[in-house]
This record gives sequence, structure tokens and C-alpha cells, in this order.
Amino acid sequence: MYSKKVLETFRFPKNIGEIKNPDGLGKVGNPTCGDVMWVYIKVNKNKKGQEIIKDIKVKTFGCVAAISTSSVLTTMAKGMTLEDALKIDKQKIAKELGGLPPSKMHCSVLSMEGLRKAIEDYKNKKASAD
Amino acid sequence: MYSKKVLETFRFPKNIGEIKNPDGLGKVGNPTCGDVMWVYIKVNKNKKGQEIIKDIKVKTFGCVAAISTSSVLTTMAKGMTLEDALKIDKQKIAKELGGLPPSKMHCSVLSMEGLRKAIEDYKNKKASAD
Amino acid sequence: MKQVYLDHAATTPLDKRVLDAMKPYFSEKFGNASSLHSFGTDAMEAIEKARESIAKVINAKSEEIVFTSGGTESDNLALQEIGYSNRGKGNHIITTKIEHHAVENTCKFLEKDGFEVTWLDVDKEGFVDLNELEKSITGKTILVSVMHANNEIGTIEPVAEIGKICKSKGVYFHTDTVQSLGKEKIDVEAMNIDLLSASAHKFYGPKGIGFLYVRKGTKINPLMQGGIHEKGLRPGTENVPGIVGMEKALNLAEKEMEKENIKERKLAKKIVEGVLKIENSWINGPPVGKKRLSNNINLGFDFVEGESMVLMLSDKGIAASTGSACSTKSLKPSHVLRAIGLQLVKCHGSLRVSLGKGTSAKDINYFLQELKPIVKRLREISPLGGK
Amino acid sequence: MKQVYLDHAATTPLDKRVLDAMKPYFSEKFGNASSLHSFGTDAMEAIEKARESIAKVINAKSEEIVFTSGGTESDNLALQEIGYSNRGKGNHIITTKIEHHAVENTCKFLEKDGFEVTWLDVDKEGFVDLNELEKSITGKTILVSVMHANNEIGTIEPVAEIGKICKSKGVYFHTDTVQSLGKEKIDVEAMNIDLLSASAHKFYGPKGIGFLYVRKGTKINPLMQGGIHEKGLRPGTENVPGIVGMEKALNLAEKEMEKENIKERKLAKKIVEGVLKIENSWINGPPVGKKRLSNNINLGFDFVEGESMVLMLSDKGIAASTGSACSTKSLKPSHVLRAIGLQLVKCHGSLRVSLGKGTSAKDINYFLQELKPIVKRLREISPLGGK
Ligand SMILES: Cc1ncc(COP(=O)(O)O)c(C=O)c1O
Ligand SMILES: Cc1ncc(COP(=O)(O)O)c(C=O)c1O
Repeated sequence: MYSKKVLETFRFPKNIGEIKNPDGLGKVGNPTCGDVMWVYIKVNKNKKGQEIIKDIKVKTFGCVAAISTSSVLTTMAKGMTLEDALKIDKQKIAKELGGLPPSKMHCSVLSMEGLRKAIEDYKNKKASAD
Repeated sequence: MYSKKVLETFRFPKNIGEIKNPDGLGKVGNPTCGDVMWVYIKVNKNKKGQEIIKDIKVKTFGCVAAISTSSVLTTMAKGMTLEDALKIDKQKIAKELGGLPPSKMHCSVLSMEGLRKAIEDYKNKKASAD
Repeated sequence: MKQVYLDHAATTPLDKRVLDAMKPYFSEKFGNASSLHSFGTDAMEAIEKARESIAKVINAKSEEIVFTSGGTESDNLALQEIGYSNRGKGNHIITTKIEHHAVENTCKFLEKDGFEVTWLDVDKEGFVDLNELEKSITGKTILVSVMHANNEIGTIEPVAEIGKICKSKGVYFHTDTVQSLGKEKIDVEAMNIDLLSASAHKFYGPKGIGFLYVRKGTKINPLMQGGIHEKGLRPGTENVPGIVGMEKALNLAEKEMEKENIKERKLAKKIVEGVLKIENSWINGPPVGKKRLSNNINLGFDFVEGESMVLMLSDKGIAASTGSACSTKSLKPSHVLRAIGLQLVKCHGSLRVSLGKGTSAKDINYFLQELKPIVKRLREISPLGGK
Repeated sequence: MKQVYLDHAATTPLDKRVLDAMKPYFSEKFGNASSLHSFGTDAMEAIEKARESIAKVINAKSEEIVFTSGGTESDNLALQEIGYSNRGKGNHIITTKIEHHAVENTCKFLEKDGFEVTWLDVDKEGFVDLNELEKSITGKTILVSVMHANNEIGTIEPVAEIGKICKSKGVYFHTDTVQSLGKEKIDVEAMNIDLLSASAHKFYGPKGIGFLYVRKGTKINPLMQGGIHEKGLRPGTENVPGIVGMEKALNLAEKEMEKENIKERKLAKKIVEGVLKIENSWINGPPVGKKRLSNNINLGFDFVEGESMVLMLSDKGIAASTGSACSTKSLKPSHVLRAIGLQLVKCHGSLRVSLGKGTSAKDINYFLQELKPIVKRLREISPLGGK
């Protein structure tokens, strides 16, 4: 059912955990539906002055696909500009995992949404701090 | 499907063949239905002066059950008074064979009818000879 | 790596003695049982001997056993065909909210086709309410279908009492014994069962074979059309090795039942004791004992998801199962756990462990030893639980 | 006693190489393919590998193969469910007068349920008339079902031509290849086949397993309800050893097809020559050659009845078959022999001899040697024939 890559990623997921005092936090999912992700980000500027994701971590309650996509998403996003990070879509994540069963595509959507919410949270905080 | 007794009887059927110049001949069945029997009898009187079946033979076109019932019927009838022979019924024949599949009961009916017809034929001949 | 198979409710390995019994029927006595020659009559004899022996185990008559391809077919034959064959009498069927999909979805199919189906509630341990059941029977009721033992939480339903009610009301009683046959004593006469489904691969028999018991005189038509096999109720060339294997497996299971049940209940208690030491964990279904299948334990854990648990256990060589939504292609969490009133959020963290003949105390120790760090790890990465 | 099995059209012995391929899946890789753990994924992998390989043999896509319990189930799934799922379009089905009971009786069942069925005639060798077939298709036609090779008289129907007609008319084409698969090349693309039934035990595979090929996009619902297996078309725990065995058997049959066909046609000729020396005898079906299954010979004898012949041959260790009425539980003589226009009285004296991998020239000599006195003896005791 799952590709080899999904299973491998599940076994050794990256960027799992939390960031104390994150710049942005995106909470998505619903425990009654069986998957919840909290995406934490730290934002910095690169040499060109663009805002980038300096660090990213995720806590996940969910199935094998949820945990694998959490890992893949965070690995992809790390170091990206916020602009680019917002462009990560479910297909890219699924492709990175060697495909996902159709019934599990919502997991990659969820992780993507988690990241977007974290960036949004960061932007809101910044706006209110300004 | 068939009892052991049916198969044994089929393997070594008795009284198969014909009697030249029989006293009675009963032809029953229909080749298009898959079974035909011709029952030949010779009639004699016993010491009490009763008419008995002195000899009986049968020619059979048909299935295993048809051949087995032919054998059993003729064996039973041989030596019987005509009166008793007329009382042989399908249940008796089937019982002697250790039972017959329901779909094959018509074979024992056929052999019984063959014998009755042969006796009738004998009686008719005798009546017209009188 | 150590392999510990704790998923006997899903399927069991074929007993070597069963394979030995099947062997002559593969390439030597391989005839088609409908053939008239000796290859055929040998096959037919083997089938009829098996039929008689299987019938004896459940106190049925030989001609009341219809061989099928498994539990799913048996359930479909029973429910679809009792339904369609008795529509003249009525269109009401009674079943429970915790049936296997083979019964559940057949009832839903019939519902769509105009049948009325009553879905009985169960209590928090999974038992049906006999009063509710009795009250549900109307003049239009043709069939009551209640499983003997539940495949997820092991609840053993009071089939004898249900049979009595059905008999007094003059409605057919079907029971799915796929999980219980060979583990619990079944007597179709004493229990007033009219139809009973079974599947050989659940009791160390071969896959692809099962049977339906149909009480003599029951009004029922075949699901499939074809030649005249199985008294006209199930056409198709008979699976002779399968039938022979099922008979052997059932008889072995019957013989070893008592010993196995005692052993399994002991191990089940060990699991329960071990697992309940983990905080925020619980047992789904009845307590270990006579009212629960001896080999079934269903555990619940807060803040973790079942599929992930199963995969991590599998990486340690341990085979178990879950009622988690994510493990199913339909993405719905277990309807059984929902029916016993478990909160949705708690349905996702279930783990079914089902023991078997080969399971040892050592296996259970290994399982408990490996389970704890897995639950811990998954809780660590979970945002739930507030830690 | 010498044993000569000449009833391969009824069933075949399991090839030892097939049993070897199945063995690991009985008690080692025995998992339920729906399980998430490694026992389950191993089983699933084996199934998917087999599915792909089987699909390749008939030039289908892997996802177009649905595993069933055999030919009868495949035929029922195809016919009942194409019928019920496409009733919106029309209620007309076209089939022939020489189908196997699994197709024939399913069509009769549908007829009773309001479908209109056209029963195509065949010529004296058993071939359907393509013009008649084409003319029978109306706007209400949803399905044409014509068997690839006939089980009694071996006629190989022009399925490629039939497929072409069905495609051009936009109706589904089902073909029962239970007798031909593994003996004749089949290409569902080239032949425009939409549905195809197969049964493993006819090609040295295990009993109790078969498949239905269903072209992608075909509108069809499952016959049974239950879990989500086989793309939702066939629920039930998969018979893994059966599936693996069927794949192995099919691939062996494909590999050995050409060699076998040549050998069998040679032996078939030998039989025909030998038998026709017996007076008042004949051959039913097409002459030995490309239009007849290589392993099928159907003989006719005046003045004798088939069942008696079969039993007497069996006493000599020879297994053969008959279309005689007396051999069937229904007591109707072969509908196939009737359909080719054989007089009723001649239908009773048929003998089907079907060859296989193990059949040798010696076996045929023995058969011919034993057959002659049996026919003679039965004619002696027969009142027919005027001798
Ligand atoms: C209670 C119950 N009923 C029916 C079935 C279906 O049996 P099978 O998968 O052998 O068709 C199962 C097992 O899958 C079961 O546990
Ligand atoms: C042409 C044909 N179709 C269907 C079947 C039915 O197959 P099974 O008996 O394996 O269900 C058979 C054999 O019995 C057959 O010869």
C-alpha cells in the first residue's frame, strides 16, 4: 500500500519535535479525524535580505502517511524563502515520497496547510509587532 | 452417487440376453429418453399347478441403474408365480440394490413395467390361443 | 529478527497436519467430484466424509452443510438469499451495529433495495440487548443476523438466547461464527441456529474455503447459477483439497479447544496487566473471561494513532492490527468501537492483539517490552496530550 | 491396475511445480493481504505480482484482473452484474445455445427477472453464425456472451470477430475461456474482449480459484458485499496460495502450450482413427485441427448409453465423460449435442475424451483396446440395433 520511501521516511522522520518560542506556529487537523499537525518555524533573512525558514519542526499525531509527509515537508521547507515555501503543494510532497495512496493524499494537504498557517502566524505577529 | 450394490450388479448383471420363442415379451421405454428394456419370459406350472416364471431374460439399453435394475428384477422374478411377480414394485427393487438415487427411481419402474408387460403379453397370447 | 504473529483474528497459518491431509487431493485423488469414474467418486467420497464430520461438530445433519469460498460468500448467500427468497413474507431484517463488513454491507445493500433493516445497539462491552432484540421483531421480520463473536473486540453474543427468541417468533436466525468456530462450542440444535457462516482460514485451515450451515427446510435460493452441486445451493467444481483441509482443521481445533482457551486466556490476562501499566491506556470490549473470545485483546491508547503503532510493531517483527480509520481504505474509524460508545478521538488509538496456537509467554513478554517504547515515542512526537 | 485419466476437461491434477510455488504461502507467508504488518504486505506483494503476471498473459492491465473462487463465480459476476448494472441502458443479452451451465443458467435466471435473452443457434460443428449474431444486436443490447471453446465438443468460436462486432456496436463482450485459457492464445486487446472468465483447476492449477478480467471503465458492481478487496469488486480474505498457484500454472501452460497442442492433436487423431473403425460410430464437433481444442474428442456410438460406457471404462482404470442424460442429475441430455442438431437418440451414446500433459500414445492404445469390447458388450445386451 505504501511506497518504500514512505515507510523509510516513517521509520526515520526528520525535524520532529518543537521549537521553543517559534516565530510562527501552525496548528492544523482535528483529533477526532485522526490527524493533527503542529508546525513550528524560525524565520531569518538570507544574504539577499529575503525572509527564509531558518528552522522548522513538527509534532504529528497521525498515521504513517501523516508522519512521513511531516518529515518530507519540513525537509523541503528548511532554508527556503517564505515565498517559495508557500508554493510547496501536495503533489510535490507526494512525489518526494514516491507517491501516496489516493486515500492518503489529504495528509500531504494537511502538512502543507500547517506550514502555510505557521507562515501566516509569523506574518500576523510581525504585523502586530510593527 | 450409486450404492456399492448397484455398481456390483452393473458389473456382473444376471439374466441378460434373450429367450428364443418366449412365452411373453414386454417392450418398454423409449430410445429417445435413453432407456429401453425388453423382458422375455418362459412360463411353466409348479407342483401346485400355479403358473410360474420358469425363465426370464432381459435386454437393456440404458444407464448403470437401468442395467442393475434389469438384473435385480429378473433375479427376483425367476421362479415366482405370475401373481407374485406382478406384486414386485419399484421400492422392492431399489431396496434390493441398497437404494437408488431419486433421479434413477424411474429405472426400477421401467423394469417392473417390462415384466408386467411380458406377463400381459403371455396372458394375451394364451387367451387368443384358447 | 524475532517474528511474533499476534494477528490470528485476521488469518492463521495452515496447520502442517492440515496440509498433510490435503496433499493426496492435489495431484493424486484430484478428480472432479461430479465425474462418474473412480477419480470422481473418490473425490465425492472425500467431500461427503468431510461434510459429515463438519456437520457433526456443530450438531447438524450432513445435508445441511453447503461449501462456499469463505466467510464473505457464506454471509452473502445467507443474507441476500434469505432476503430475496422470503420477501413474500416480509422485508424486515434485524442485525447489529457491530457486524463484520460482509454482513453489514450486505444489509446496507438490501436496505438500498427496499428492505428495512433494524441496526441493534450494543452496550459498552459490545453485547446486544435481548429485550430490544425481541421488541424489534415484527410480523414483517424474516431474519435476525447476530454474529457469535466479534472480530474486533471479542464479545461473545448470547446466541442461544437469541436463537430461542427467533424460534418462538418464527423468524430465521443467522449467525456469523467466522471468529468463534473452533474456539467456542457451537450446537445448532441447542442454540436454535438456522444459518451459520464459517471460514476455514480463521481456524488454521486453508484460505478460499468456508461453509454455510442451512437448516433443513429453510427457504433459500442460490446466489450463483450453474451446475447442480451442493444440493443446488452452490454451483462450481468443488474445492476438494480445501474441503478436506477445512474438515481436518476444524476437528483439530475442536480437540485442542479447551487447552488452547485456557492458555490463551492466561496470556490475554498477562497482556492486559502489562499494558494497563502504561498510562492513558484501556481495554475495549468485555474483560478477559468466558464472555470474550479467548484469543482477542483490544487495547486503547490516548494520543497515538493505531496505524503508526502497527507499523512500528511490525518493524520489530510483531504483527498486530488496529481499528484506526487510517488503516482502512474507507477512512472511517471502526464502526465497532463507535458502537460501544468510544469517543471518536479514542477510536484512532486502538490496537488489536489476537493470539493463537503458536503464541507463547515469551512472545507476550517481547510484545510488551517492545510496545512500551513505541507508545512513548509516538506520544513524544504527538502534539496531543499536552506534554 | 493401469490408470489412464482422459477427463482433463473436467479437471486436471495440480502440477507439482505449482504446488511448490504455493507451499511458502500456506504456513510461512500466510498473512492476510489486508493487514498492515509485514505478513500482510508480503501476502499483498505476492498477490500483486501474480496479478501482473496473469494480466500480461492475456495482454490486460494488472488492475483489470479480479480474483474469484472459480469459473462459475466469474461467469455469475460477469453476467449478473453487467446485467443489473447496465439495466438503465437496456435489458437485452445475447448468448449461445452451447454455453456452460454457469452461463446458461445465469442467463435463464436473468430471463426470469425480466431480461430478454437471445439464444444463438450453432451449426453442426458448434460454430455461431457471425451474421446472425450481428443482426441480433439491438439498441437494447448490453452484453454478448460467447464462450471461447466449448467444454463438450471443443469448438473454438471466432472470438476475435465477435469482439470486433461488439466493439463496433458498443456492447460489452464477455467470453468464458475456462476451457481454452492456457491452451489457446488469448489477447483481450486484439480480440476486443471486455470480460473474460477463467478457472485455475482446468490448467493444472488449484481448485477454488479463478479470475474475471474486466476491462477498465466497464460498468459493473460486485456480486457480494463486504470489505474493500479487489478494487471493490470482490470482497473476502484473498486466497493467496490459490492466486500464486494460478499464476504459476498459467505461466507453465503458456510456455508449454505449443508443444502440448501438437502432441495432443496427434493423439486426438489417433483416437479418431481408432474409434471410427467401430461401426455406427462418429465424431461430435469440428474435425481435429485449429478450430477444435487440441485436447478434446467427443465420440458418438449408436445403441449404447454413455453412463454405462463411462462406468465400464472406469472399471478398466480409464476416466472419461459423457453428455448422456443419465449422467446428469437433471436427466436432460446434453444441450450442446442437441444444439448441434444431433438426434435425441444419438445424444445418449456420447463419450468425451479429454487429453492432458500426462497423456501418452500408450494410454491411447490402452483406451482403444479397452473401448472396443465395451461397446461390443453393451450392444450385445442392448435391444436396439436390431442384431
Ligand atoms: C466475523 C467475520 N465475518 C466474516 C469474515 C469474512 O471472512 P472471509 O474474509 O474469509 O471471507 C471475517 C474475516 O475476515 C470475520 O472476522
Ligand atoms: C466452459 C466452462 N465454464 C465454466 C465452468 C465452471 O468452472 P468451475 O467449475 O471451476 O466453477 C466450466 C467447468 O466446469 C467450464 O468448462
